[in-house]
Amino acid sequence: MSQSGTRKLDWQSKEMQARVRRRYVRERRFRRVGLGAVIIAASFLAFLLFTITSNGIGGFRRAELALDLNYDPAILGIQASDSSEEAAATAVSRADFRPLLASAAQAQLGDSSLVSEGAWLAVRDQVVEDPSLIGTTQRVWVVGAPNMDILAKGQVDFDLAPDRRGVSTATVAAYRTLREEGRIRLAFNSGFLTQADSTNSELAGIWGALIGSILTMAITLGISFPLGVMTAVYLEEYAPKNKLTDIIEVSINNLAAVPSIIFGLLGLAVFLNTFGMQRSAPVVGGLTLALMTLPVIVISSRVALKSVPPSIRDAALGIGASRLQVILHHLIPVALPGILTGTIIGLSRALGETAPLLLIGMRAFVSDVPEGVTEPATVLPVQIFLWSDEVGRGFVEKTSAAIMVLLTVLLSMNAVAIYLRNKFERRW
Amino acid sequence: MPDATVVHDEVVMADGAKMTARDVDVFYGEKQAVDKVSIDVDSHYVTAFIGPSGCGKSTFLRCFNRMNDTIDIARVGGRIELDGKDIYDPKMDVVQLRARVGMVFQKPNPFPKSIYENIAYGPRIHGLASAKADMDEIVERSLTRAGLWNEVKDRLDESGTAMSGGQQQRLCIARAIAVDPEVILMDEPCSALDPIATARIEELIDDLRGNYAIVIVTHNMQQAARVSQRTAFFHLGNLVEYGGTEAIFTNPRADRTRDYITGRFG
Amino acid sequence: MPDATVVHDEVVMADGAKMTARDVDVFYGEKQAVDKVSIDVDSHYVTAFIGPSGCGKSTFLRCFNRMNDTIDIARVGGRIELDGKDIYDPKMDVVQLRARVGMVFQKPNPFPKSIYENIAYGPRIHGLASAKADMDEIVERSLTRAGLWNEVKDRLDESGTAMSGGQQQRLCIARAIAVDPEVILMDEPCSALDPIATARIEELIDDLRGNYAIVIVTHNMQQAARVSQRTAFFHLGNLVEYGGTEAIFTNPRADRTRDYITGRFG
Amino acid sequence: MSLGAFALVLLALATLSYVAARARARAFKVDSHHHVHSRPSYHGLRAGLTALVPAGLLILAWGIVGDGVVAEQTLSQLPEASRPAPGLDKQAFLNEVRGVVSGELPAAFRPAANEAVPIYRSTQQSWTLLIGGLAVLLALIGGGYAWLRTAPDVRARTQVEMFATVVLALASLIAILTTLGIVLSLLYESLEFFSRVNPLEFIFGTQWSPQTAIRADQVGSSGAFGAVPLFWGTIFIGAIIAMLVAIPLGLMAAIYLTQYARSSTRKILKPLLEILAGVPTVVYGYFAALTVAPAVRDLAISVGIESASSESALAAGSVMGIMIIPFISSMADDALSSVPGAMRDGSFALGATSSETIKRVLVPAALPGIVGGVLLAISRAIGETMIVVMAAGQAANLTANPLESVTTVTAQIVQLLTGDQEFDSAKTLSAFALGLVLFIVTLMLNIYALTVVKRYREAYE
Amino acid sequence: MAPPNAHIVKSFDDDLRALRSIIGEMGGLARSGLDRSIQSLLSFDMELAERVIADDRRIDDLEMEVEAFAISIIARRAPMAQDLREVIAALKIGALIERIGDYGKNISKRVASISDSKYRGAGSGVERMGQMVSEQVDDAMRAFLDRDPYLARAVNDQDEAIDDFYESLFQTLLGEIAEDSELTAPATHYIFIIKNLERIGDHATNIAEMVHYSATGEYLEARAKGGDATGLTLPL
Amino acid sequence: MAPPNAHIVKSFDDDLRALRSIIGEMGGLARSGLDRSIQSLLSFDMELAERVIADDRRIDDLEMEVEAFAISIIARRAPMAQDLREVIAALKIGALIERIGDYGKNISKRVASISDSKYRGAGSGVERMGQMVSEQVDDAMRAFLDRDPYLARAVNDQDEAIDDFYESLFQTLLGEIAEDSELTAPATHYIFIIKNLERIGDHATNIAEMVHYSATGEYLEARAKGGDATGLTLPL
Ligand SMILES: Nc1ncnc2c1ncn2[C@@H]1O[C@H](COP(=O)(O)OP(=O)(O)OP(=O)(O)O)[C@@H](O)[C@H]1O
Ligand SMILES: Nc1ncnc2c1ncn2[C@@H]1O[C@H](COP(=O)(O)OP(=O)(O)OP(=O)(O)O)[C@@H](O)[C@H]1O
Ligand SMILES: [Mg+2]
Ligand SMILES: [Mg+2]
Ligand SMILES: O=P([O-])([O-])[O-]
Repeated sequence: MSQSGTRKLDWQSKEMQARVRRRYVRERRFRRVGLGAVIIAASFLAFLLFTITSNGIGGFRRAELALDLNYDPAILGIQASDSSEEAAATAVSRADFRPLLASAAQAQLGDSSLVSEGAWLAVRDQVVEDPSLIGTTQRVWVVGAPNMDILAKGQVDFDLAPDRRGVSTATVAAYRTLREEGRIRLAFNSGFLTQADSTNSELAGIWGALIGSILTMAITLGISFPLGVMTAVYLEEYAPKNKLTDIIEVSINNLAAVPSIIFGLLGLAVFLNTFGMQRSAPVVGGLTLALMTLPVIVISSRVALKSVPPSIRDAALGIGASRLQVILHHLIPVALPGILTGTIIGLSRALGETAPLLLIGMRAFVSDVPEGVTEPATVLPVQIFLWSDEVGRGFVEKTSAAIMVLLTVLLSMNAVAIYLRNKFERRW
Repeated sequence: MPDATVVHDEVVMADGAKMTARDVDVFYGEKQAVDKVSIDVDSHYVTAFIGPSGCGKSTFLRCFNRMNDTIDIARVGGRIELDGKDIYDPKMDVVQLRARVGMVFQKPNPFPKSIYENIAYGPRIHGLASAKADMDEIVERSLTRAGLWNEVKDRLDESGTAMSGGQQQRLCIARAIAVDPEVILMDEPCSALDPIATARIEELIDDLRGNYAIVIVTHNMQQAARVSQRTAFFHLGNLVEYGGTEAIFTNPRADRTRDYITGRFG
Repeated sequence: MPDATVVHDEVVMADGAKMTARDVDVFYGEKQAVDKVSIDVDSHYVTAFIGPSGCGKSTFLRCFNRMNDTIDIARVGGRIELDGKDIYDPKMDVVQLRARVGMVFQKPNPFPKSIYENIAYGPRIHGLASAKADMDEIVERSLTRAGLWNEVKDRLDESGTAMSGGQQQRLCIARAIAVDPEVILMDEPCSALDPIATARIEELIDDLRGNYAIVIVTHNMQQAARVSQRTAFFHLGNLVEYGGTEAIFTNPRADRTRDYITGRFG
Repeated sequence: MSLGAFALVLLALATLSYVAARARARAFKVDSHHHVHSRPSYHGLRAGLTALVPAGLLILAWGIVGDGVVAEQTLSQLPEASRPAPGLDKQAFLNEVRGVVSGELPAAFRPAANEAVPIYRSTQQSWTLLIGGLAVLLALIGGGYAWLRTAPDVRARTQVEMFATVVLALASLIAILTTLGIVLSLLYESLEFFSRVNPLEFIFGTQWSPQTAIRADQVGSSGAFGAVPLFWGTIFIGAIIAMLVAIPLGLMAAIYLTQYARSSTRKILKPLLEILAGVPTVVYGYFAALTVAPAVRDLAISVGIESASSESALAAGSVMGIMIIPFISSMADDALSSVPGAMRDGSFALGATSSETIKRVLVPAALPGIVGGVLLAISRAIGETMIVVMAAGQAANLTANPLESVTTVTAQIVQLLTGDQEFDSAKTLSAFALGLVLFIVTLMLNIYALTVVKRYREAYE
Repeated sequence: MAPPNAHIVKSFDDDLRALRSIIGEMGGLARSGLDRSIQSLLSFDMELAERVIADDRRIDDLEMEVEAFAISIIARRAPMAQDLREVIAALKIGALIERIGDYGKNISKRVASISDSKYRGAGSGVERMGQMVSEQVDDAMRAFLDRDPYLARAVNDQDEAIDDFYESLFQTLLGEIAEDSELTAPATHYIFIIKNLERIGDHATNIAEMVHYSATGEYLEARAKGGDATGLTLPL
Repeated sequence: MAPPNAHIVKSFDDDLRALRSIIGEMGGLARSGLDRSIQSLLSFDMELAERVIADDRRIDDLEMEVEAFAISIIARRAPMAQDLREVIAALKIGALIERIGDYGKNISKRVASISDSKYRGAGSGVERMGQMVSEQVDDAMRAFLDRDPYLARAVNDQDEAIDDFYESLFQTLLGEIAEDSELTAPATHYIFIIKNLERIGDHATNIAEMVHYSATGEYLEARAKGGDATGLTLPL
């Protein structure tokens, strides 16, 4: 109808119809490919979580054996003279419970190796709690040895030839008897959540690593948050455009993308070698991770500050607010959710970080729960790394269980971040 | 055919004006956005700045309360006085200046706080009210003056951002009024509003004129014609003509002005 | 004092209109944005939709090329026909519909490609040009028609985003023209432009009228008055009055229309 | 009195100055708010800061150097014989002394240390009193001066703001310090390394067996420190295999989520991807080593490739790729969503289908952002450590066979620095040289990628 | 609160009100000018006639004012619909009233010439016609001030009566001249005077027409433009 | 490209041009009506007179059109400055030309009455005056079409000559009536005719005034409103 000299578009023509149909086919294909990508990513996640969980769920339970223990002061080497309470306590804590258990196990189970090598520790703690037990005989559930654990959890493949099962036929027989007698049970592995590392898989716990992580994160947060926010505020609100601020800007952006292991090298060279700080200490780990987290916080804070519409700034300046007032009264409050979100994300990344900490020695075997930021400690991811290297069969499920704990913490942090972001997301 | 000289109506360049600008230049880096502009702004008058996009209206307006300070690359030359005092004197305190020369922006920009807090913020930072009762009074007075009190008096603690565009803009005007300014600058205050809201704001400006010197930048010539008593026409950073609004719109003297207001620009 | 019934000028509801809307409702979720609107749109006429903010002008406009489909919660009821065919028929192909019913948006939105590619994009996806020469011709013709050819012919491979706002908007119009539409919808096409650029677009619309049915939404009553031959006034989702532009602006029949265009809305 | 107590006193003094100066400022005769420069609280803040800052700095400085000074003085007061030898011995000695002084240890093991305890204690006490007193004096002078100088024409607000600016500017210097720290420490150790090993050897050599260097006679011997296999391994895993997995999946996922998914679907799927990003690398590493690598090997063997190792580039690379998906998809998501929605509408309004719009308008428009994102992802992948440490192996093979074990720069750094270290050995130092290379490469990638992304963002602002 | 039909921008209402009030004042002046001119004619009151002539200046000034004001309103307010019609009507009504004022002045100017002569005959007819016309003008102005289209239509309808009256007076006067050539000059003046009155009636009708248009947007059916009587029915 | 002084929106120029051309047409019609009415009077051509009367309807219609069009332009274009002045001027000039047309018609209407009588005396004076006035109208229209303020001023200045001419003709006619009472009726018609011509001259002057205002934005110094000659200088 319109353009002289050109054909009028005929949408009904065969060609055009076919063309439109082809375009729709391509459309659907493209869409399916997209969906496929998301599904692949999601199913990988599901697979990962499933594997970890199915491997790790057992780590939260352990086999326990019932023993009738006679707390004979003689075997324990406690003299009657230690009658005063204080003296008794000292005596108990010095007493050697190992023979007590060993003999009881030998007598009642026929094999002292069925009981964990460290089972006596719990018994001792019990007695320390309640010295009146001394001299009495009690039935006590003690931690079983690793082979009891795998038998109780049904992890032994009886289809295999006996010599390839990893447990001797004798042990299996002993286990069966115990089970018939009701002297064996699978119980919640409280030690896993309350104890530190151990060379015995059945006794190893993550509490020490968790505390290490918490201490490290406290240092990280304490340093990177204020510095990060202040830097962001300076760069967004004050920094004049000059070489120095350009350098700051470039440094920050790059630091955010520098591999974490480089920070490990920095920590090693500066904090340990130059400042001579304590190896393996949360304070060093915290400082190292703080430097690593700082740019993340700076960047997300800057984004949050930037996303405060300039009109708010203008509005405040326009009625005579000073710069600092604009920042404190308007920008920070509005940007805070964004800043917090960024901080949590930075922190959760730090919490999952392993490599730099390996370099500053936080891979040391620490069987005590750390009590200060200068004491040797390890952190959860490093603990996971260490356990993953252990050959002991029980450590596989411990590793996965530790991962479950770590993921739970991380996921809840992320959930908080997402919640914050959604709740305060502002549409201007 | 650009005219060589500025057409200045003497009437509107009287002595003792509230604010005077003399030979004001503004550069953004190397680029000159405002070129030797002189103008007087008087109390009880609405002065409108009109001109095509990019002619420097906003830039020039923002010189009057030194909002250009916030732009790194902006440099202002010439002399602007408020009550005879040079506002670009290093001894002049910007914070005070901005309290005395209020500003209303193109897009309504209430703080994301309650209506009450929006108004109370300025008086609070300037310490204008010592007691809650004083503050209440300031808030009520400012809102009343901005013609908003009846609409919002029952929901003072609702958020200022939850109002309609026109109400938000009136809130912003109320906020500017609350610190008791002497001059109010408005940069296209109605360009984001529909005709009804625009009419309300125009009505308000007309009302306020009694107490303040008002300067308004607008793209909308009809609006300048409706709302102002004096109009300045800018083109390419120059002030082309400045005079009584009626004269400008019925019988402009400069060719460029005529061409612009009659829609004849090449 | 809302009037009970729509005032419809019969002249503008003739048979054989290019597009007809009958009893169109639009809901956003639970909220009704357009309520039983019937209107005819004819070739060779510019039809303007006016009304206060939020009255549903844009929503209704976007029904004509089913752009509302892209909003999840939007539901359209009633019947809209293009050349007598229901465009909401499941058999109607949106791709084709949108090629026949072009649209120009409030903010100029050229693609971040060269000027040439901006124009060529539509014809290319629809396979309108088989050879480069054909395409060149389409590009030249569209730009010429949009009054842009002389300004840009020497820089067709510069980016479309590097032009002034008014040029960008004309580029967008040229882009819409390039796929040879029959109807062109424009949603406040000048609201981001200054008076000069606005005048240029208005001039262009007037030019284009000869070949297309044009529907324009505008906030600016003067613009509707200047540019259109027919005007529809919407209020609160209702069509209040639809008739010849001159009649609407000199002698509207409905009280609400009169109150709106004379600035009397309470 | 301890230093902490003095700090409390300082705080109290600062508060007092604040209150006093504010009260004084309140009493100014004010005729109109336009004529006072600063509000009373600013005068208060100014006084408080004047009281607090110099004194606080003094205490802080003492906190840093104090222990050293006290220790030196203590040692110098000890008889010659009881002084520990310099070095580690001295450190241990002082640790014991401090342990006893702080009450952590009941008693020191060395008699000399026990001897030093009272000296240490008294030295510390007198220093603390001196410094603390000085600080309090400073605070008094500062606060008092500020209070006296509180006058209507004092620009207290300007001064407080100035102070805040300086503090903020100082904070922002930390970033530069960190970068400098990294560069200097890496350079320092690397130079040390290159003084022993020819840099050309390091960069172009194809043999990597640092273990052999432990034997003194082989230090720097040719072939031991040729890092090419590491560089190759890094690129092979990080820039090739991982990207082959991550780019298509990440990009398509982003496209699907931003352009196709309904908002309800998106609400579920997007956090899922974010979870993927939140999983620590050690978990991926564990997963790769425990599950993926054996599966890859079994698969390879089942199709007849007997040589397949249980640590393979493929396993590490593909898991790394999965790990990078959310990174790429979120960069692509950002890039796509910063293309104004108007572009999309513009294309739809011309009758384009979604995929046409995406392929011809959105992706090209977002391309710089996407490319920048991919470069950042590569940078991230080649700096990734734990997955390769756990799943790629330690064998420095120069091979293009994805089923073989290869090693990477980062894996070697960890390997080299987590054994028993002698800090002077070329083996240990080589880790820093590797770190330096890694740093430089990622730095360049980042700078380039970030400029691309930045320029892109600005295009739409 | 503002009256229901007020503009949001009150000063627009003020403008329109001011415009109307100028017109109102003009109308008042013109009518009083007319009345006084007739009075001066009847009583040969030269002083009064002089005053009427002097006062007409004021009407002229007001008309200039109306014109300038209307232009200013159009420029500043871009009025639409009813408002626009009102401004345009004001502009035209202003010109019409100015003409009415002129005719009044013209009558007054003739008083001197007539009073010098001996002729006194036409008095009662002119008085009667003056009354009719004055009422016509009054009605037209009332219609304007009340925006009353019905009254406007009534004014329009009355015009015929005035024309008829003019016709008969005209004949009488012609007859008198024919009888007594002495009377030529004064009777000619009287002829002009009644012609003026007839024209005033026409202008009042025109005002009514504009009022009707302004109020309703529609013109009165037959706009009898320039339908001035010529006295053609006179028998020659 | 568009002419240098064109509007960006060309249809605005089209509107203004259309408005001017209607006015131009009206002016042409009015002038030709005037010329033909004088001609019909001189040659007692009744047919021509009838045609003039009939053709005036067209002028009336055009005036309505001008008014409606001007209002439409104001409503649609919100003209400013020069454009606004031009529209307003057109509105007023339209009304003035309509009056000129009416006067022409009125002259034609009187032809029949005069031709019936024996009186033929006033012919040459009326012809001369008609010529003067016609030129005046022509100049005014040219000034309008060329937007020529100088010509407009010249038109204004010429008006006095017409008034003087009217004065002398008026005296002559009065004298003739006094001499011969038979001539009362036709001479009275002639008096009206020259009065009409004088009024046409006035209106042409008013047109020139509006032209000057439209072109320059300023009024001519002494706007001699309603300065119609009364013939007062006649000796009684
Ligand atoms: N922050 C800035 N940096 C650099 N140049 C600027 C800046 N702000 C404005 N300019 C330039 O200065 C000139 C004047 O701009 P200004 O905003 O004052 O114009 P305006 O008349 O207000 O235009 P508009 O009507 O579009 O608001 C323009 O050329 C603009 O590009
Ligand atoms: N995407 C959406 N989702 C929900 N509600 C919407 C959406 N878009 C518009 N609305 C609502 O529908 C109503 C009509 O909106 P619409 O945008 O059509 O109005 P409009 O007349 O074009 O207004 P304006 O002049 O401000 O553009 C409004 O109340 C608006 O809030
Ligand atoms: Mg601006
Ligand atoms: Mg809209
Ligand atoms: O008022 P008129 O002289 O034109 O009749």
